[in-house]
Amino acid sequence: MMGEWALVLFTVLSQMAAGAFVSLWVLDTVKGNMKEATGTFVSQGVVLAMGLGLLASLGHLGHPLEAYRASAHFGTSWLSREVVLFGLFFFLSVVYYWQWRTGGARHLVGISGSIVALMAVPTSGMVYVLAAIPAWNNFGPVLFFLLTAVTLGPLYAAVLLTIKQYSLGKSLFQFVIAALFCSFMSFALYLSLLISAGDVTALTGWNTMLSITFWLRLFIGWIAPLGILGYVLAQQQWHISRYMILAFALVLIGELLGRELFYGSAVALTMFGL
Amino acid sequence: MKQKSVVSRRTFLKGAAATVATVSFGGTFFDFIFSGLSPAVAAENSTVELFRNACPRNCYDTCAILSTVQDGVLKKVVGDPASTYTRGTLCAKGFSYTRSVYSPDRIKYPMRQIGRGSGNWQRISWDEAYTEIAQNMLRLKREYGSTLPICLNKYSGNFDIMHYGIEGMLTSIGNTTRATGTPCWPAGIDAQTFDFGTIVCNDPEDIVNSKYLIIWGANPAWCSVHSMYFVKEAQQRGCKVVVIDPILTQTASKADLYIQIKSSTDGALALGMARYILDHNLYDGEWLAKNSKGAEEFFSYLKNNITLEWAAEKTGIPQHIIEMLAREYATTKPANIWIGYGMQRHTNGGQNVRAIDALAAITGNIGKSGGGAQYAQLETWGFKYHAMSQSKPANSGGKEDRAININNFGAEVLNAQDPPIKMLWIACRGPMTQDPETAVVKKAFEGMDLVVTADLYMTPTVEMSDIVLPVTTAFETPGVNVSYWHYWLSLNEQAIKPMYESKNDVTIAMELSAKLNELEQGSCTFPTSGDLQEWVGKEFSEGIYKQFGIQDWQELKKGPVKAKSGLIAWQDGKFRTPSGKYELWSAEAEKYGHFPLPVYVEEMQSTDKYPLRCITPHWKLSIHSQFQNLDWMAAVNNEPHIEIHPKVAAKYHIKDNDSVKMFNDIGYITLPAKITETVSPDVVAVYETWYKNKKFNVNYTVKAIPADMGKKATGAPGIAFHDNFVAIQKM
Amino acid sequence: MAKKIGFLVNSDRCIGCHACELACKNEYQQEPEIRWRKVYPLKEDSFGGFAREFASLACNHCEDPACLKACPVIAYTKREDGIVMHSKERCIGCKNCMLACPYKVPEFNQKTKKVEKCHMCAARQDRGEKPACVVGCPMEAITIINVNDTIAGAERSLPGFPNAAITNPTTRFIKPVVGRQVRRDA
Amino acid sequence: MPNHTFDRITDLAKRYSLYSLFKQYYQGEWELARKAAATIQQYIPVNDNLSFQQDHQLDKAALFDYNRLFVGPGKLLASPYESAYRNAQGLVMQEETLFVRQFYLQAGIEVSNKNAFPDDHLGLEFEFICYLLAREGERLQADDSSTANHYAALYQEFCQQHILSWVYQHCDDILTHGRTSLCRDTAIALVRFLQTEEANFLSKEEFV
Repeated sequence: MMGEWALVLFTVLSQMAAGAFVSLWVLDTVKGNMKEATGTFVSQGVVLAMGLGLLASLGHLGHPLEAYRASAHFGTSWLSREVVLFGLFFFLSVVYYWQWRTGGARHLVGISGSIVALMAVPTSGMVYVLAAIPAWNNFGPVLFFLLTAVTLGPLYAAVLLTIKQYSLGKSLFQFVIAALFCSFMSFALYLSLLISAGDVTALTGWNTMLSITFWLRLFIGWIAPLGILGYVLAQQQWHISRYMILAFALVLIGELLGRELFYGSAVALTMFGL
Repeated sequence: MKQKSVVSRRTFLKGAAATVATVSFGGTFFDFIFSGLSPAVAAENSTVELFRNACPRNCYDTCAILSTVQDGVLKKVVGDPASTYTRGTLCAKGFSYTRSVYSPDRIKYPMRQIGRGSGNWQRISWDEAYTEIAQNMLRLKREYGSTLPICLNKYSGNFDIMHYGIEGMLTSIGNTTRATGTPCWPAGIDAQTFDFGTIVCNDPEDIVNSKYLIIWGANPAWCSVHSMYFVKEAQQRGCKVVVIDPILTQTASKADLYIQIKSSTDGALALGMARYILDHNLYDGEWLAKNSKGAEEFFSYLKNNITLEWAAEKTGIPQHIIEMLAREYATTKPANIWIGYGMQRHTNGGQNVRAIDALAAITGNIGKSGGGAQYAQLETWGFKYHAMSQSKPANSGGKEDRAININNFGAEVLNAQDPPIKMLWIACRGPMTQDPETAVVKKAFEGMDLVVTADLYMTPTVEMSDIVLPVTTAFETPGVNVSYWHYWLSLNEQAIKPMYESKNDVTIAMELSAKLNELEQGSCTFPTSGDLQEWVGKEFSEGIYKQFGIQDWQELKKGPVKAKSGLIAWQDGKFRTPSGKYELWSAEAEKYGHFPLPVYVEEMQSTDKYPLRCITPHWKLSIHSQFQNLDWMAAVNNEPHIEIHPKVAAKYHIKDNDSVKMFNDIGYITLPAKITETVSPDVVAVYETWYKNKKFNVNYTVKAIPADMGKKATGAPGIAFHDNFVAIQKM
Repeated sequence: MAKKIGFLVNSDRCIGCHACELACKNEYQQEPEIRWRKVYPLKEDSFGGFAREFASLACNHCEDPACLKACPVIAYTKREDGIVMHSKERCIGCKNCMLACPYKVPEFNQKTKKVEKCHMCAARQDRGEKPACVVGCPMEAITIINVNDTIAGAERSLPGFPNAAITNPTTRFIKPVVGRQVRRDA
Repeated sequence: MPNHTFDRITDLAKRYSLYSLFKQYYQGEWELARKAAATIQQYIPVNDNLSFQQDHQLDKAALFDYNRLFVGPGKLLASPYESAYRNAQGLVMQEETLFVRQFYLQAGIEVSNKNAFPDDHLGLEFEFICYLLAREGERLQADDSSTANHYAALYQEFCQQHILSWVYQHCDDILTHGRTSLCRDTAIALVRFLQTEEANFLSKEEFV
């Protein structure tokens, strides 16, 4: 229905940035052994991803230069809330990066950034929960946006960390595998719900099932990375960085395809069958 | 190609400068002389004016229009509230006029095609166009001793009274050949001419007084939108509206009772009803005795030849329904029948209309408000036809004009002998889209020395012409319009200047006459000058002034006016038949080779090879080849379709929107299917219109089969458009 | 309580002639693909028997408009009389309202890169005139009503019209009545 | 007269002569248009092998090509009206045509057969430019540089607001639909000429 490249990029990149920020903060507080250079690098990656996302979102607007006004309707518009929260998150991620760089007290910014991130992603999902589009008028958008953050975020953080020779523990791998598996299962559940719901919603379900993008997304986004990470865990070779980079690349492509599917296949309520 | 390689300024100009010096421009560097522009006259502030216009199209409603013009630009059009028939509204087509006047596709200049059909056009001046046309006309006159080789094909593209000046132009050069007759309604006119003496209908606003209204083979919801308001009003006042039509049309969808009769068997239904009325003594013997001739013969025909079982079998309508219909019609007074034009486009169309007229007669429903057998009226057309009535030059040769049948145009042009037809003048007409047997028409065009077409757009007819002359729309030229249905008279003022180099058809006649006389003095009697407004004024007759209760036509600038009298057909009981009575028995009909009585004539049947009847009614978003080419219409719909019954579709494995090929022995079309229950299993419906960038023309499959009547009143029989039998297959 | 106005679409009177749609375009001379009012064909068998029925719909000026809620720049405002106005100046062309509206009313204008929709001819109504579609309809099938009045036969929906509970549209419908039909389906 | 003014006048004269050639090409009858095209292609060498020479002998083909692109009677393949590129369906006499009319009015100019010939025809727009350049030249010769600069500013504004916003696309259409090199080469010449004018505006802005 609305295969908008700008929104696909914005949502996937912003969720990735949010997930990475939280991962970084968790590792930093739980482990606490991260060198400032590594932290700076990772937080810089987060800022970059978020910045790119915001830039991409302008491509979707008829009048990008006036995007700043999009926060005006915070009261009722989920889109305004998304703009405010991700704007705030972006600001906090910059501050967090600055504190990493200058060795400042980053703990408070870390917590507040993570909280804002965890609020921003579902908010972004809520924009699409619309009665006018039955296929989206459910838990789907919020859940899948969160799952993107939870799978892609840690992977992105992990890649940045391995570049800085930070030794990743097993727990991160287990976490990502669990997240990927959860994402796969919930999409399967969501799809079956759609198809059984009938008329317009079912149409969306079938649109999804019958499109090549879905099958590509299935292999690239879930099966391949799960296979690789499973192998890495089995061989206990989580320190070898190229597996991590490969997994990240696959999940990134998978998420982009999945989001394209999300926008492309949804069928709105029809007017008298038209 | 838009590579942005910026040649640096210096190198470029150095190159150019070298050559500039060699070629001088004469005078100083800046001897600027205006060609298209000029110093602005005092910048007057923005002016908004309202003009009275009238829609001159071939349509029952002929709406009065109010155009808003700002600084000489037409901004919008609305219906003129002054008319109680159109009540301040237009229709979808009327509202799109701004897109027609300012369409980028309008033909702007006279152009000459080098190689007919080649697509290679050359712009010529009006003078060059007139010169070539005049030289051709004079050459033909010399070669053949008369101007009969010149043939005019003009009909309903513009029914503005001034446009009869086109016929006048041809008359003014001598005896010429004329495509005579009309593809539209001739059989019905002849039928009512035999019955009543001519066609007269009640004022459609009188429909509200009917208590029983049968709309028989007409679809006003598409073709006379404003009449439907009065049909609805009648319904609200308790009138029962019955629609009889082979197709469940838009009008049928609004009926209290819809009867899906087998196409072309309407006469059988009418005669069946008449028989019932006779048997149950429901006829108006007194009215018949006083006003009709031939009642006994008609009744004996009914008794001996017509049974209700036969009528039911013939029409596919259950007998009890025919009986109910006859009883209700005969006993509810006043009862009104509206006879449609589609219904008479059959090989037995005229006879069917006579049978239906007979129903109105035997029940005494004639000459009454709310009653009658409505078909059409030409009572309000009593103009002087000043522009048309010209005198023939003395030496023009030939005895009189030669008529060929407009409904078999291609074949008759090809077969015309001594003299053969060598030149065509096409105006207000599109033979290549509207005529049957398009291939034959194309062959006729190819055999011409010169084809001149006056038109607004690049139609298939213009593609087959040598010279195209750009003409004005209704908003660019004065005129006057009346309707063949309602009783209003509307002036058409010139709201804006003619666009580009377009001219009114009368201006073309005047200027061509000037050129003809320049080349050969006295070869054309058409006046060579005159103000178009004055031409309009000269069209008005005393009769019109009396009928509409005005002293001078300028009063129409204050708004349209309605006829003051004659609003109920035949109220005075004076029928214009030889006997002065309603003629159930018509000697005149016999004279023209028809049965004197409205007997039933067998309808054309489908064949095994071509089992489906293809009915080609008007399309709701166009009038023949007009309007559907406009962008606003294309935004609503830009695709023809063929309506097929689900049972038939299933038999050919056709699903909704599948591409279907419809064909018979003379042609085929391919178009998407629309599966619908609104057609019967033995009928498919394809609506005739012209899509500007589609190779769609349903007339590829239509043969030039003549309707039974039309010769007496219109000079040639009609076309049995709906006796077109086809087969379909999934593409 | 202020008079709330809305469209009454009488599909029994409507003959699907598209005059309303073109009257609107003629009034505002829009680009072809911009259709503030559209005449929708209804399913043939929705009202018993088979018939060509239509519903002419523009903006439904809803009681709680989804477009107004979704718009991030507050380009939509609902007037006292109920008309939902769209501000061309504020709109940034984010098309969120196009997603949110269950009736696909807001349209994206490629030239202005903004959304636009029917405003029930607010300016005309303020001048005491009726909207162009109401004046242009030959069958008087579209009228402006006070939504609080009870009108005989007026319903909140038609078969195929998206669920009115979502945004509570002010448009009211009168169902077409299909007469007796003697058809030859054998 | 200081020589930099002299330079400006000769430069102006060259541009004026080219614009009036393009005006004739778009506005003149076919004979005039053909001559103008030939002269243009001498000034702005389009392609080295001077292929346009023999092409002009195929007069008829070039004529039909010219009419199919700009004149009619069918749908114009490279419509010479600004509105064809500025509103979706290319309707004339809408706001696009009237914007051009406003601009002409600013300079005290209007179309002589107003409302019959749409103001935004390329032939008329080029004529308007010739008018502006002629007035600029004439004012320079009378040493009244302030008015001259006013006309130069009007010319630049008209070019940027109107000509440059659609004529490239127009030339693109000519190159896609044009069959003969006469029309195609003139289009290439027009693009090159306008590109130098555009560059001229940019360079002027830099040091002003």
